[in-house]
Amino acid sequence: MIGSAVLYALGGVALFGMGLYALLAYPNLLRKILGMNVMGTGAFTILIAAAYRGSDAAPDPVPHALVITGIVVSVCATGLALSLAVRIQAVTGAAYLTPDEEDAP
Amino acid sequence: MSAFFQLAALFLLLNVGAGLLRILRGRTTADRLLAVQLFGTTGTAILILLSLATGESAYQTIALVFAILAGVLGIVFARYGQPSAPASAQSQELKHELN
Amino acid sequence: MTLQLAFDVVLIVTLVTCAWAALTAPDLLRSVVLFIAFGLLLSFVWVRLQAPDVALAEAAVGSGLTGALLLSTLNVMRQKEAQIAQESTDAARESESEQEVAVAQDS
Amino acid sequence: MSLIDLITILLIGAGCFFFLAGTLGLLRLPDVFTRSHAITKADNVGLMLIMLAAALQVETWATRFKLGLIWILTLTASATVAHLIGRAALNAEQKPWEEST
Repeated sequence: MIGSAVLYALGGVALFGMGLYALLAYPNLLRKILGMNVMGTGAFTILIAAAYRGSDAAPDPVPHALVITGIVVSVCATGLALSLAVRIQAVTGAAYLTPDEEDAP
Repeated sequence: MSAFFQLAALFLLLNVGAGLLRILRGRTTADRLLAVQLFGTTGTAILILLSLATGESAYQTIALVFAILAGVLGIVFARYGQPSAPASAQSQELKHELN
Repeated sequence: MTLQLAFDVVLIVTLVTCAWAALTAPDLLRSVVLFIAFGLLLSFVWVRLQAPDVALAEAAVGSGLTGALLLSTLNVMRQKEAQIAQESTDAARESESEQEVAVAQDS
Repeated sequence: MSLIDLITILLIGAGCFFFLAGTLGLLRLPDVFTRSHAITKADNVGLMLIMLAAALQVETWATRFKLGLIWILTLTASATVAHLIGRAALNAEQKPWEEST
């Protein structure tokens, strides 16, 4: 009998893998940022599932504090990444990463 | 009684899943916005039912936040979500290549 | 007990489907809409794992604020993209008309 | 089972029916305007019925006040958003659906 916390932790692992795939596979910067967010969400889900101790016991408070801090930090990081993406598009004219001049064949 | 509340919450969650189908299939942006609106309303109802099932009153506060959020998100969407600039056919093609 | 397990399974399947659709949607605006829906579903996960504090933070900050940021950035980037496309077509038209003038002068 | 529990079950059942009607409308109706009609009306009535059932079950008046506040907020937000979405769809020159004869 698998407990529901284990199911949620497995879902978190799947979310992490999907976010990593999107981060690596798509060239568009906005999509990379979305992938990074989904990756972080997967990690949060694993942490909260680890803190769960059954439906009638109080859960472990330390991972909860970690995750709340993590959510706020990830919003700040997303804002910074988005403003960098807008700047990259303004300078290079493209919303995706282009190779450096000396790297180009 | 608690089992009945759980059953109703499960039913409403299945409704949310059907709304997800509309987001996936929806032809225009406005259709997707309406589906997000459905998520807000149904989510509020699910949280109320879960708070009845477990007797935890903190969930009602989350329902309140959902209700506020649905309105704010809808207004932000209506302001920013429409394709605004006269995008030419060429830039549309470019977009499909890059995404 | 089994009812709760059914709720969990449906929730996880919907969540993972929503995340996959958000990451692979062909249109970026659809991606952002699906990402906001994903955030709302995620706060159900945290309600089920007895973390209402985290669910509150996720609904307000993770879904609402991030969604608004993503939408406004998408708007800015699309306007810039349309501007660049407009400039390139203008430049092409100008060079064409210059060529026509040159051809007219030759003949 | 007391009378209050019976009324609660009836109200929640009716609320679930209205939510089902709203979702079916979202999936089956032909265009944005008819879909927004289904969403804004059916779902808000369903939410109201579930709120009434919850108000029968909770103990304090403060909680009932909070539930009423949630319902009024949802009602205002959905009316506003439906209006904005409909206007944006009209501005994007979507023609309302007409029955083909």
